[in-house]
Amino acid sequence: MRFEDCNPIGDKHYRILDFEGNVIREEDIPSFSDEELLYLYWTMLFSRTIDEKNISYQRQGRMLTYAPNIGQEATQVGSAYAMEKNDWLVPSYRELGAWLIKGVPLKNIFLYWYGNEWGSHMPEGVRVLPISVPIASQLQHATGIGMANNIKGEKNVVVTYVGDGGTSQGDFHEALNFAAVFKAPVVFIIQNNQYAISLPRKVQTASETLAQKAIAYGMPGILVDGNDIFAMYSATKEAIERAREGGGPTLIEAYTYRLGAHTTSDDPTKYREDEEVEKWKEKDPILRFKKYLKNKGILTEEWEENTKKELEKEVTSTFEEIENKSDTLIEDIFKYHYETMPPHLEEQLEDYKSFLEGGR
Amino acid sequence: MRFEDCNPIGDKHYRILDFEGNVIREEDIPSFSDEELLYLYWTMLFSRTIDEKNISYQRQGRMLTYAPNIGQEATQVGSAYAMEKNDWLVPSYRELGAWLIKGVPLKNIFLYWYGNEWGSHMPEGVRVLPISVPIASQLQHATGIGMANNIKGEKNVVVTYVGDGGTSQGDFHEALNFAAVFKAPVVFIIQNNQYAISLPRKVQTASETLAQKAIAYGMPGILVDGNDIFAMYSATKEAIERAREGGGPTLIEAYTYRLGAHTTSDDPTKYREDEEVEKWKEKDPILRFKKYLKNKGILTEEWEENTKKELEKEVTSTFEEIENKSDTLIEDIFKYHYETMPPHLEEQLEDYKSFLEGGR
Amino acid sequence: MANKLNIVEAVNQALMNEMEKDETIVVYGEDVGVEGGVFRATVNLQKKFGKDRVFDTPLAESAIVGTAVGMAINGLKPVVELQFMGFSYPAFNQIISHVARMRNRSRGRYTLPMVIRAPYGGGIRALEHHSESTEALYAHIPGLKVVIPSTPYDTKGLLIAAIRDPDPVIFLEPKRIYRAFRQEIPEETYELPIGKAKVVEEGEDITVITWGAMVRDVQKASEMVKEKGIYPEIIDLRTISPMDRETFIESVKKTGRAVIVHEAPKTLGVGAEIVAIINEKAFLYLEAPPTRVTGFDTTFPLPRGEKHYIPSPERIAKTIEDVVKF
Amino acid sequence: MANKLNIVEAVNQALMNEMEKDETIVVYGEDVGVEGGVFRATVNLQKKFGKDRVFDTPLAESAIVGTAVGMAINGLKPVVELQFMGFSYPAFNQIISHVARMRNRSRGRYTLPMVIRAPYGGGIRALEHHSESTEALYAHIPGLKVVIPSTPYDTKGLLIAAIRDPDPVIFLEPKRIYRAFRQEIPEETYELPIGKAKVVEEGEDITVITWGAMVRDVQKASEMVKEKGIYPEIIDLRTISPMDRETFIESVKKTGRAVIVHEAPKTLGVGAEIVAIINEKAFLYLEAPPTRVTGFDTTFPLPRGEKHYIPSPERIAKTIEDVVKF
Ligand SMILES: Cc1ncc(C[n+]2csc(CCOP(=O)(O)OP(=O)(O)O)c2C)c(N)n1
Ligand SMILES: Cc1ncc(C[n+]2csc(CCOP(=O)(O)OP(=O)(O)O)c2C)c(N)n1
Ligand SMILES: [Mg+2]
Ligand SMILES: [Mg+2]
Repeated sequence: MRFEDCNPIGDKHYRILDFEGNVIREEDIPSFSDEELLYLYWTMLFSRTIDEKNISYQRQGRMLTYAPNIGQEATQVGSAYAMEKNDWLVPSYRELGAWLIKGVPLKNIFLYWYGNEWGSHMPEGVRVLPISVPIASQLQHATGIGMANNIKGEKNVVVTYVGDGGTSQGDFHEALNFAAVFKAPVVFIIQNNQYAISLPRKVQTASETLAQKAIAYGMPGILVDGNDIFAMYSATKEAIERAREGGGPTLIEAYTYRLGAHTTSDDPTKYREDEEVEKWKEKDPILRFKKYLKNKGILTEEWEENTKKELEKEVTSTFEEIENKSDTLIEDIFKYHYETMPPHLEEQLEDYKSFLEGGR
Repeated sequence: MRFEDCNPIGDKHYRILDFEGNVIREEDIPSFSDEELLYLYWTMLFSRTIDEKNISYQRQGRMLTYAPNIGQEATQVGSAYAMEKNDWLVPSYRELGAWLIKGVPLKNIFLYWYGNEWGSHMPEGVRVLPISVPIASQLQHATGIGMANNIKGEKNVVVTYVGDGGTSQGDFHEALNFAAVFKAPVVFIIQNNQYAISLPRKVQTASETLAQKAIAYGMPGILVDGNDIFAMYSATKEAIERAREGGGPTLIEAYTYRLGAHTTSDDPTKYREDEEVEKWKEKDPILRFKKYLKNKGILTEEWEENTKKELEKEVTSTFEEIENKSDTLIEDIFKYHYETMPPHLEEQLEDYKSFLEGGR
Repeated sequence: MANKLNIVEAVNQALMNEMEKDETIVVYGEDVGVEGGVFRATVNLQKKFGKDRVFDTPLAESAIVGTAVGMAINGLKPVVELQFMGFSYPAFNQIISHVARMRNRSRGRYTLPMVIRAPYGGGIRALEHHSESTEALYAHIPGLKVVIPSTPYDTKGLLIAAIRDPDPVIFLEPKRIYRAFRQEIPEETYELPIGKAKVVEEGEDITVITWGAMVRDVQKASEMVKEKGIYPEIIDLRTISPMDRETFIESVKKTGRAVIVHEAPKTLGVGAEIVAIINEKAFLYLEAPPTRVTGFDTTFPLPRGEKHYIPSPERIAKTIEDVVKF
Repeated sequence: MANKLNIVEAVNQALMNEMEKDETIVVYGEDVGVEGGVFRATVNLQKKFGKDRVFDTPLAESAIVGTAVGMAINGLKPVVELQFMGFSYPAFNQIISHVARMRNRSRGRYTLPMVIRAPYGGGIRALEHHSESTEALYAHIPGLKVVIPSTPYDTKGLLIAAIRDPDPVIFLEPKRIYRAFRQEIPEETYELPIGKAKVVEEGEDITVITWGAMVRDVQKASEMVKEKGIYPEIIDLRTISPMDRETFIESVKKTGRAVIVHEAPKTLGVGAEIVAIINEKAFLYLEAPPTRVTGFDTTFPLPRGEKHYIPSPERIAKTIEDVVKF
């Protein structure tokens, strides 16, 4: 129903909460318990805390380049929460909120950004692929996982993310086309955060919405207010259910905003006005959800204070756990290229080790 | 107007002549003189003759693999005739009718298929790019040429072709997106001949029409009866005019049928029913145009007989001109990689020549 | 039992055999299903194993390879076909950025048991891009294996090994000799080790290293030079990456001379690496410079020029003589 | 007049100078316009030359390169930026199938005066795919030129030459030393010949061939071995394809020994070709096997491991000593 109401052509956003956190689409409100609501809010705060800490670690020279998600928490937490445990998450690199929901340990997250491959070694049972840096390339993997589900007769669904910039890549096109042709159970979520590094969304493509690109593939598409956690949940849920029942893929454009820099190496003042950022800060997804929760009497300032303190503590201690203790073992550089190390790699490893032992 | 009437979503074909050659859209009939009409018909026959002769040469072992265009003459001749001399043609490999209109000499065409690079050395003033074999890759060049026109302030337009199969490639997506973003004066024509080698159009993509893919790029799209030479001319003309006036690119789906094999190495009975082919033979674009011309009293059987004989003669003599006389000069293999031959290539050429002179 | 197959039939039988044994194998690509492949390598597979396991895809190589990555992660063993090696480049990003890296990136958490098959090489009077031998590109990339058979027997054994391999294998089939000859080969399944070269002909005077369709040309050259009293040892590399260095090093230590023959352009062709390895491992044994006989550093010519490009038995024989006389 | 620039500034000045002189030059790519490039290589160009000639594109490398092909055919000289070499692979098909081939395909009718710029190499503690040195892939392809500068002076002169070159040039910029040091260089336009190596340091004992960011590491290694009485001749290749064979062959004929140093993986890295050429051209002069010091045959590690990957001055020095002692 959400999809029928919201033809992807035209600037109509699917929305359940208005900017003040008031319910404007009562019939679509997900039936969450208070605990669930607080858990979602907690995850958004967790995500925000990690971002903020990482940025400050980076400034202190304790962390490498980092890509924060600030402003996109509702998009990620809302959509990922619609997934089941056995569903697959195929991320790009800016999906912290989704990772947390899917159970990626904070230690992995830190390890990854700290520059150690073990960060991408997901624990057993966590069906999350490693970060994919080459833009839009991960969408092909998502489609492949979905196709495999169909072949094996499994009912899992794949949720994958891409940026507004990523929609211009050939891989975006091919992955969506394959998914539609093979009715792969994949939900493609475009995190339209309005920028690809410095390039504004309107220069990325001449189509009025990104959601309308779904029409090219004969799949349903919808434009969702990405800062509305309920709308994201509810649209993703419907898409996941359709996929699980054999209805094939869906394209969701989550209309949101990157409040921070592209990465810690980026200076957004070079390409956008403070004014624009300020306007979007008022639409901060955490604020909106907070207003809703407070209106409902679920959230207290005290809980929030305490929670933030705890989160800060957890984040700090986890980071300190890996800091300065996570250099890559020389063997690890060589060991994981093939199941069995071929002779030339063994030789290179031995040569290098003996060079090091030679005392230089 | 053509474009407004024909929303690309839905199976509505833009058509001027019905299957019997009767005019069903009087207002859109191009105002051609009788000579022009006969010239168009003549070009279609020319194209058909070349195809048929090439197929028979190939069977006789006198020609290499050849990709015939039989059945697609109206698509190509009609659209290319809407171009001006200075407009650019960026072909794939199955655009014989368009090449002829744009003045590619028959000798070039034969040389190319005969396996000699000189076939792609277009004469000065013939703004036609060489055949592009990697599917859909040529569309990027078309967009680039169009972007350059804008930068230089030139008013030329680019017409480029791709197959139904080609719409699945990443390059299709990227080229159309760039063209729309930069308002490049490019007309993208999909020759939907219903097959990509053995793959039927309906398995190529889940979208109802190929024309509707235009929506993904925010550009106009139209589904045209590709076997109706007037419809092809008229739709392309409108798109070209829009492009020339700064209105940006257009996507045209030409709905047609490949009556022959994919190439002379292909056996289409492996993947399609004779019945289907027979049904499409009735829709042969040459027949349809002939009916129109005969109804109008422009065409006589005598003219047609004579013309066919003359064309056959021209084709035969041109082929014999190149046959067995077109081996590649050894120097030519080396000479055209850089403006100045680098030392290692000079050395390889000299070594090889002296090896040959050594009498082996 | 008689089972005389040519190379393309050996590909087909390897797939048949393995798909019967292993339900997780899926085969797909352009025209591989209904039509059975433009070279008929996958003929009858769809009939036998159904459309779920053998199917045609839309025309998009990056998607063919990229979805295979996803399938392999999700428990299947995709064996995909790229119609010609010259059309592997749209998939290059997927191959180099993901196929080669997933195991290392995830420290072994996600692995990619998958095979990318493609016909390669020139000499079939084909259109542009249909004659490529760019095995060196893939051999330069850590994390890939590159295999090239030269006989029906090897084709079947190596393809089966590639399918069973826990890591991604690029399997290049020498299309010039797809149907050149038949061999009696076991009907049942068998495996030849990836990473092992084969001494095709023993000899004392010079080591000739080659692979794919060139093996037969080298054998012809060998017959020519034998008449002049030169006895080459011919090594069919079979696996381009990771290379069996030992076999050719041992041989060069014995003969003191080496010629490497390939179709690909000379500059940075696989021959360059072999020369470099010989230098590293057998320098003191060398009586003449290891020498390459290769395609030119030019684009593969269209058919009217192609006879000049691929090293002829005569050109190979001449070089062998020159190196022996050095 | 004082014009002390680092490498990235030299890139910028080369573009400034040439764009002023030649109206047909256009510069585009991801983030090159408004932002001036993620490394600031194109900063101020848009301000100076307008949005028609300097502009941002949507995120699609194949389109960036593919449209440049069309622009070059249509009379412009595109100088496009790929943000990192590791993101050149989506454009690989356009580069190998068209950029490299248009002149030959059309027998000179259509030519492609264009430049593809990309920062390359590791050592900046970057994310995956941001540390690539795959120059060998492009050097294997006939029809391309591949240029890698190592100093601000060379950068400016070679980039200007690349822009003026009638053929396509892949111009790889050593990002590790983008800002490592400054040089006084002419403010006006000047050209250095593509295809010419430079003897950076003369010496008698051994020839060390390298390029890009490794030149400085080799110079450090050279200081170390000089203390032990070994005097290397250091050659900065500058153009990877087509290579200046003469300069290093002459040097090896003099020294009898060669070490090749590069960041890229060893197998089929450019070092392999250099060893092979030395064998062909200077075999009888060799007193030791030409030896490579390179990155490992592994994926470039994430930052916590990268210090092991790039050959250190110590590792280079050690190899130089070993080869001299051979
Ligand atoms: C193929 C490729 N090209 C270029 C880059 C460099 N790059 C990293 S992020 C980025 C912008 C991505 O924008 P978008 O898709 O909107 O995602 P966002 O960063 O906004 O989440 C670019 C160009 C890359 N990672 N991969
Ligand atoms: C990148 C690439 N992949 C595969 C091929 C092999 N191939 C040649 S034609 C063809 C089918 C093309 O179908 P379509 O685009 O519909 O054009 P048509 O041949 O019907 O005119 C294929 C797969 C190719 N030329 N290029
Ligand atoms: Mg974005
Ligand atoms: Mg077709």
